[in-house]
Amino acid sequence: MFLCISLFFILCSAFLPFFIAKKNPLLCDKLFAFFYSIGALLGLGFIAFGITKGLHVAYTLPFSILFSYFSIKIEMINLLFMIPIYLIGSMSAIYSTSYWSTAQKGLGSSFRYRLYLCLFTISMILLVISDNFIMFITFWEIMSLLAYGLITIDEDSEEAQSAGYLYFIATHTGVIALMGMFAIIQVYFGFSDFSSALGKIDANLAIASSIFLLGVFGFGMKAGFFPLYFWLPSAHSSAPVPISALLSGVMIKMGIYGILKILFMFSNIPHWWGWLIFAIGILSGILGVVYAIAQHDIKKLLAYHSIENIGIIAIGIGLAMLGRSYHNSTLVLFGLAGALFHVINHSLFKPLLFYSAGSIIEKYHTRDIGHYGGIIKVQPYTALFFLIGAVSISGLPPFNGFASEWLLYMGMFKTLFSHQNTLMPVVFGILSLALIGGLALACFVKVFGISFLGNPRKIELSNVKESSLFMLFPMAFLSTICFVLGVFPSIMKDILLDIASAFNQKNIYVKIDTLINLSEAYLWFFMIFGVVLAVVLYQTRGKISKNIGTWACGFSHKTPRAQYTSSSLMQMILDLFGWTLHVKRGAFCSKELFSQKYHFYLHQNDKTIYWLAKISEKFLLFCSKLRTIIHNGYMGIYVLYIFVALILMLLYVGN
Amino acid sequence: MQDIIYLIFGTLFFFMLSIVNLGIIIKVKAFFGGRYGVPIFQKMYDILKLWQKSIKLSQTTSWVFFAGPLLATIVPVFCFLFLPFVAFPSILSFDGDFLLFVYMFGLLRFFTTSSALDTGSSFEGMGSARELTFSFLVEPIMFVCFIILAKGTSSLSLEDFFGYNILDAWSDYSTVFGIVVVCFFVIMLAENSRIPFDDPATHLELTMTHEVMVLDHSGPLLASILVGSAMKLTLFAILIVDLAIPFKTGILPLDTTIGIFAVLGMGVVVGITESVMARLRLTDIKKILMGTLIISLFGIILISR
Amino acid sequence: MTVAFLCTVCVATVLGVIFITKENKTRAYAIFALALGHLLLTLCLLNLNIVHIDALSKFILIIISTLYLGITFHGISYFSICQSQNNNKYVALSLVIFLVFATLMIVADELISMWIFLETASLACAPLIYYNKNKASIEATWKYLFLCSIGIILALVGMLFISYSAIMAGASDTSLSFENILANGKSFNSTWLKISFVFIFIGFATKTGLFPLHSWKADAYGEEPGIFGALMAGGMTSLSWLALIRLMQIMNASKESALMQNVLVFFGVASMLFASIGMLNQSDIKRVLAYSSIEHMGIISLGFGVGGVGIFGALFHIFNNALLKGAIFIAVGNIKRAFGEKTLYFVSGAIGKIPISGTILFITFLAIVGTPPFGSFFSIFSILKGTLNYSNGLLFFMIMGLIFAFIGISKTILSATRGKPKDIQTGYKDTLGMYLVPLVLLLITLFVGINMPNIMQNLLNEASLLIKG
Amino acid sequence: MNPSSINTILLFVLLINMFILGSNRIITAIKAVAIQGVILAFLAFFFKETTDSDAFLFIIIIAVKGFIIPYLLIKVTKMADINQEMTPLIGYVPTMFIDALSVFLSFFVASKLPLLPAHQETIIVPVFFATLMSGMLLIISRQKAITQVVGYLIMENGVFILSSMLTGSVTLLAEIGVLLDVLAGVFIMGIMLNHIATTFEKGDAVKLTSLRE
Repeated sequence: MFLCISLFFILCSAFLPFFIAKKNPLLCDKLFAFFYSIGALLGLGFIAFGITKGLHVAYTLPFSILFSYFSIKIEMINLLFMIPIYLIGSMSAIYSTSYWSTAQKGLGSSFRYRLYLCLFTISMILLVISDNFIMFITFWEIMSLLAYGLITIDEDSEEAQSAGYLYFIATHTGVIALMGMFAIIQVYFGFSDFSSALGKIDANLAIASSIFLLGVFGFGMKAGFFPLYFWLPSAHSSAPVPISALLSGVMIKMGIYGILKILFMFSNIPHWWGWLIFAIGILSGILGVVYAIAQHDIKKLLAYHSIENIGIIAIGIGLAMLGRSYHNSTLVLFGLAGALFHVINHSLFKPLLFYSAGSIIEKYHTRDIGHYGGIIKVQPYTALFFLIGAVSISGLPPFNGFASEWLLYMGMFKTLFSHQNTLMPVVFGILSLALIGGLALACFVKVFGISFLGNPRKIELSNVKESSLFMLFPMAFLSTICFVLGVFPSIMKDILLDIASAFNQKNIYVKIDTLINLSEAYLWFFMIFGVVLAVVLYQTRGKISKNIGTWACGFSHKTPRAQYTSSSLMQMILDLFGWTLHVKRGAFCSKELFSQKYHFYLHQNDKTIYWLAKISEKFLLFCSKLRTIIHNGYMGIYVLYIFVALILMLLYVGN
Repeated sequence: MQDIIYLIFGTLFFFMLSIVNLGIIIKVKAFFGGRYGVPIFQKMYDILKLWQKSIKLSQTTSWVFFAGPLLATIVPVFCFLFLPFVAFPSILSFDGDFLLFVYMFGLLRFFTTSSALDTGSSFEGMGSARELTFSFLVEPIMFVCFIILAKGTSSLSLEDFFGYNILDAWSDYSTVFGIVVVCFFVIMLAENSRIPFDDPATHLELTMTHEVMVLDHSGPLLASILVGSAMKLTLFAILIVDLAIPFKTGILPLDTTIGIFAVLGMGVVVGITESVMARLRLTDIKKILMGTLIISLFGIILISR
Repeated sequence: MTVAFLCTVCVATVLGVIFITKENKTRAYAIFALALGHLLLTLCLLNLNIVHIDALSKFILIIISTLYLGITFHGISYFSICQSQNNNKYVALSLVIFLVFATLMIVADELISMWIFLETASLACAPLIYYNKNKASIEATWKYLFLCSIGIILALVGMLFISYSAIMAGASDTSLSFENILANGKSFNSTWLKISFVFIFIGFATKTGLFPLHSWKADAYGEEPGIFGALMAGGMTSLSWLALIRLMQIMNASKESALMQNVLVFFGVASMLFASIGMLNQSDIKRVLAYSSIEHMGIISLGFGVGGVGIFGALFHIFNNALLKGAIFIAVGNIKRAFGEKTLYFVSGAIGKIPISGTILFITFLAIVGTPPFGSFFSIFSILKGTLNYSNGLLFFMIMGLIFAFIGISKTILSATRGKPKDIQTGYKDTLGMYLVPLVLLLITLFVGINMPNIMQNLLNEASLLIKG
Repeated sequence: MNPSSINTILLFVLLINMFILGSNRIITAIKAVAIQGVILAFLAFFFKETTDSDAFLFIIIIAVKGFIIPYLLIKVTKMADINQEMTPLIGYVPTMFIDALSVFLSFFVASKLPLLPAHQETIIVPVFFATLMSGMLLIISRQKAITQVVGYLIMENGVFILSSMLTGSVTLLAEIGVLLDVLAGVFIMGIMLNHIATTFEKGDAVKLTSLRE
C-alpha cells in the first residue's frame, strides 16, 4: 500500500531529523524536506497510478473503534483532492527550509512547526480518504486544530493570536453544525458512511434541506463562503507564509470537498439549492475581489483573492447542481469540471503567489505594498514567478486560470441554447465572472506594478539579495505546472469527466474535448509571438541605451514618492464600489502658523467584517449586562428564583 | 502549410488595411478642420522612421517594459485569426474562441499597464489607472454582446457569430442586433481610446488615457505600439462590418471589395464622430459605459423572451 | 457484614490519624490511603455482590471512586507543597465524611436515607469552599450552604408527598424503598406524584445547578481551591444526578414520563443558553468553568429528557463531565498558583509559562467543548442524535447552545493559555505531582472515546435500560 | 384524633408565622421559632395512639428544636453582637400582607387537592403550604444572614407538619436522621455566622453581596 508508506515517510520526517538538530540545524531542515518530499512523491505516484488505472479502493479496518469502524474509500474525487495536499505540502516543506529554519527560530519552535506541518498533511490525507462519518469529522477537527496551532505558532505576535482565536471559533462552530448534520443523517436515514448513503437520500423531504443547510454552513465556514469568511483574511495573513499557502491552497478546499461529498448523497437536488450556491458564489467572488483591491497588506490581499476564487468554484458547483435539478447534463459536466479544475488551479497559483510574497516579506519585514517598489531589479526570479502567478490567477491565457474559467463560461453559454428560460439567470453568472476577471486583473496589475516595478518607495534596496534556492524552487516548480496545465488543459479532461458523471449519477454523453482547441490556438499564438519577438530583437540589438531618467513631462521629479501609489491606482474603481466598503478618510496637519507637514489618510476596509464585529460587540455587552442583572449577589433574590421556579412548575403540572 | 501562407497574407492585408484606415480617419478629421491633411500613408512613414531609430530607456525600467509593446502587436494579429473577413472564413475557429478573443485583450491590457507602471512615472500610472477602470467596465458589455450573439445564432464561435448564418439571425432579432452593433461601436471607441472617450491627438498628459501610457517608449517599441493600436481599431471595425453587413453576394471578390470599403467606411464614421463630438469628462465616461451596459442588458431581456 | 466492619475500621483509623497527627502531609497520605481502600471496596462491590446494587449505582460509584482517588493523590502534593502552612485538619475530616456518605448515598435503596446521606455529603463540602478563609470564601460558603439546604428541604417535602400519594392509593406498603415504589408506583395517586416530582426535582436540581437554581455555583466554584472544585464539579454533581435519575425511574415506573421529559428538556435548554450568556466575555477563569459546568448539566438533562439514545449519551456524559471537570479544575488551580490570580488581567500565555499544565488545560478545554475523539464528543453527539427523536427544533436549539457556550469559554481559555506570558514571579514550579492527575483523567476520557471497554459499555447499556424502565 | 385540637395548634403555627414576619427583633424571632417547633412536637400525639418510640422522638424534637438550636443561634447573635434590627428588603407590613395572601392561596390550593377524608377536615395541608411560603418569604424579604436561618427553620417546621401527617411511612430512624441533618446544617450555619461576624466589620455584615458579576 503506497499510501501508508508515504504517510509513514512524512511522519518520520517530523521526528528523525531532530536527533541531529543540535549539531547541524541546516542539515536537519534539509533532511526534513527530503523525507517529506519522498513521502509526497510516493503519494503522488500512488495518485498517478490510481488515476491511470481508474483505481477504486474500499477497505474497512477489521476492528471497531470510536463507536464505529474505520472505512476508507478511494475514488477519482478523493485522488483529485489528494493531489494538492501532497504537492503543496512538500513544496511548503521545502520552502520552510529557509523560511522557518531551525537556526533562526530555535529548536523548540522549529520542531513544533514541522511536527504540526506533517500531522496537518497526514490528517488531511486521512480526511480525504476516510469514508465513515465519525472518522471524517474526527480528522476534520484534528486538521482544524493543527491549523490553529500553525497559525498561532508565533506566541509573541498579538495579531497571530487574535487571528487564531477568530479561526478557532469559526472552525469549531462549523464542526458543531456538522455534528448536527451527521446526527440527522444517522437518525433519519440510518447511514453511517458516505458510500452507503451515496445517492440514497431523497432531497424533497423537509429534513433534507436542513441537512444541506447545516452542511453548507459547516463546510462553507471552512471554505470561506460569503458571510462566513470572517476568519479567513486575518488567519491567512498572520500565519507563516508556507502555512498560508497550505491553508489557502489546500485546507479551504476541504470545505469544497465536504460540500461535494454531501451533494453526492442526495438522489435529487431541489432547484433552490443550486441557486443558493450560485448566488453565494457570485457574492463571494465579487466582494472578495473588491475587498482585495481595497487592501494594501499583500497577504491579506491574497487571502481575499482566495475568497474570490472560492466564489468562482462555488459558481461552478452551483451550475452543476442546477444542471442536476434541471436534468441538463452539459451544465453538470462543465460546471463541475470547471469547479474542480479551478480547485486544482487555485491550489497551484495561490501558493505560488504566497511563496513569492513571502520571499519579499522575508527581505523587507513589512506586508504593506506601499513600502515596496522596484523589487524586480533585485529579485528578478521572484518577480517573474509572481508575475506568472498573477497572470494565471487573473485568468488570462495561456495560463491555467483561463482554462478553468473557460470551462465555466462554456457551461453557462451552452445553457443559452437549452430552451429552459428558467435557466436565464445564469447570464448573471457570465457577467459576474467577467466582472471578477476584470477586477482581478486590475488588482494584480496593482500588486505587481506597485510592488515590483517602478522605484523603491520607502525601503532601500541596496543590500537586498535574491532569495535562497529553497524558496525559489517551489515557485519555479509551481509556475511550470501552471504553464503546462494552461497550455495542455486536456490532461485533466478524463478525470473531470469521470467525477462529473459520478456526480450526475448517470452517464454523461457530452465531452469536453474542446480543451484541445485551446492548445492548438496557443500553438499559433506562440508562433506569432516567436516571430515578432525575433524581429524586434533583431531590430533593436545594440541600439538600446539605458542612461536617462523617466520622462516626467517637463517636471524634474527626483523623489519616488511622486509615483502612483496602490490606492491612487485603484481609486477610480473603488469609487464605483464605495457602498461595499467601510471608508475612513481624513487629514492631519501640524498646527503651526506655517504648517510644514500635511498628510492625508484613507482606510478602506471590508464592510462585512466591520458589521459582524459591531454586532458581536453589541451582543457581548448585552450578555454581560444581563449577567449582572441576574447575578446581583442578594441571596434573597436567588431564593426567589427557586421559589418562582417551584411555583411555575406547580402551575405547569396543575394543568 | 497553406494555413501559414494564408496567415502571412492575411496579416499583411490586415496591416495595410489598418494603416489606411487610420489615415482615412485623419483625412476626415482634417477635412472637417478645413485642412488638406497629411497623406493617407503618413502613418506608414512614421512607423518606418521609428522602426529605424534606436531605443532610449529610463534606468527605472526592466524587461516588463518590452512586454507591453510586443503584445500590442501580437495580440491583434492573433485575434485576427479568429475573425472571418466578410466572405473569408476565419483561419482558426472553435467553440468558445470568443472567450480567448476577449481574454487576449485582457492579457494585452495587463502588460501595457504594467509596462506603463514600470517607468515609475506619475503620469503613466494615471494612464494605466484609467485604462484599467474603463476596460473593466467595457468587458461586461462585450460579454453581453456575445451572449446576445450566441443566443441569436445559437453557436459558440466567432466564425458563426459573424459568418454566413448571421443573416437569418438578423431576420429574427433585428432590433437586438441593432443594439449589439451600437454597443460594439461604443466598445470600439472606448477600447481604442478615441474621442469621445479619449483624444489621441491631445497634448495635455493630464487628459490622456492611452497616449500617456506610452510616453517613455521610443523607437521600434513605439512603432509596434502604433501598429498595434491601428490594428486593434481595424479589428473592431471588421467585427462591426461583419455584423452590420450580414448579406453576401456569393461572389468572393465582390464581397471582399464591399468589405474593404465598409471597413474604410467605418474609418470615415469614426472620423466624423471625432470631429463632431467633444471629448467627455472622465467622470462622464463611467456613466456612458454604464448606460451602454444597461442598454445591452435590455438586449438580453429582449432576446430571452 | 464483614465488609461493612472493615470499612468502619478503615475510616476510624483514618480519622484517628487525621486527629492525631500535626502534619498536613500525613493527613494527605491518610486520605489517599482511604481512597485506595475505597477503590478496593468499589471493585469488590462491582464483582461479588455483597450488597445488592444496580448498574446505576455501580456506574456512579466508579466515577466517584476514580475521581476521589485522583483528587487525593493530587492532594498529597497540594497539601505538602502549596498549602504546608494552612492547617487542613477540618478539610481532611470533611473529605473523609464526604466519601463515606457519598458511598452510602450511592448504595442506599430507600429515598429518605438517600436524602439524608446526600444532605450530609453536601454539608461536608462547606468547609472545602471555606478553605481559603477570606471574605469571598465565607460568602460563597454561606450561599452554597443556604441555597442547597433550601433545595434539600424541598426535596424532602417531595418525598413525603410520594408516600402520601402511596397512602392515597391505599397501598399496603407505604415505605419509600425503591423496589416498593418502582413495583407499584403506577397505582399511586398521580396528582400527588406530580407535585412530589416538582418538589424533588427542584430540590436536587438546586444541588445539580440547573438554571435558574444555579445561583450558588459560580460563587462556590469561583472561590474554592481548584482541587475541591474538582471534587464538587465532578463528584457532587454526579451524586445529585444519581438522585435525579432515581426520580426519573420513579416517574417512568408510574407512567408520568412525558411530564418529566418536558421539564428536563426545558431546564436543559435554559441552562445551556444561560450558561453561554454567563460565559461570554467573562474574565474570571474559574467562574467560566462554573458556568461551563452549568452548561454541561444542561446538556445532561437534555439528554435524559429526550430519552432514547440520549439517555446513554447523558450517562456517558456524566462520566466524561466528572473526569474532565476534575482535570480542568486542577489544571486551573495550577495556573492560578503560577500567576497568583485567576482573572485575565493577570493570566495569559500559560503554555509559555508552565508548559505542561498549560497544555493540559488547553487540551482539556478542547475535550470539554466536545472535540473528537474524546469521549465527551461521543456523549454530546449521541445526545444530539437523541434530540431528533424528541423534536427537530430542539436540535437547532442545542446546536445554538453549544456554539454560544463554546464561543464564551474559548475566549477566556485561549487568552489564558496562548499568547505572551505575563512576567509575574510566583515561586510555583510544575512538578509531576501537580500535573499527573489531570493528565491521567484526560487520558482516561481519550481512551474511553477511542475504544470503550466492553464492560463499561454493558454497564452503560444496562443503566440506560434501568432508566427507561 | 380530634380535628379541632389539631386545627387550633395549626392556627397557632400560622399566627407564629405572622408574628415572626412582623417582628423586627431577631432574638424574638428565634424564640418564636423555637416555640413553634415545640408546639408542633405535640402534633404527633393527635394523630394516633402513642408508642414509646413516639415519646422518644418527642423528647428529641423538644430538645433539638426547643433548646439546642435556639440556644445556638442566640449565642451566636450575642457573641457576634449582631444588632437586633432585622433590616428588611421588603417592609414589615407588605410582607405580612403577602403572607396573608399566601395563606389564602394555600387554602385555595389545598381545597383543589385530593386528600384523605381524615385530612380533609383538618387544615393541615394548607398550613403546611403556608408555613413553607412564610419561611421562603422571610428568607427573601430579610437581608441578614441570621434571619434567613430563622426562615430556614420555619420551612423545616413546615416539613415537620407534613411528616407528622404521614406517620407510618416514614420510619423513626429516618425522622431522627432528618432532625440530625437539620441540626448539623444549622450548626454549620451558626459557625459560618460566627465567622462572618468576626471577619466582616459591622457595616457590611448586613448583606453579603460582594460576590456578583
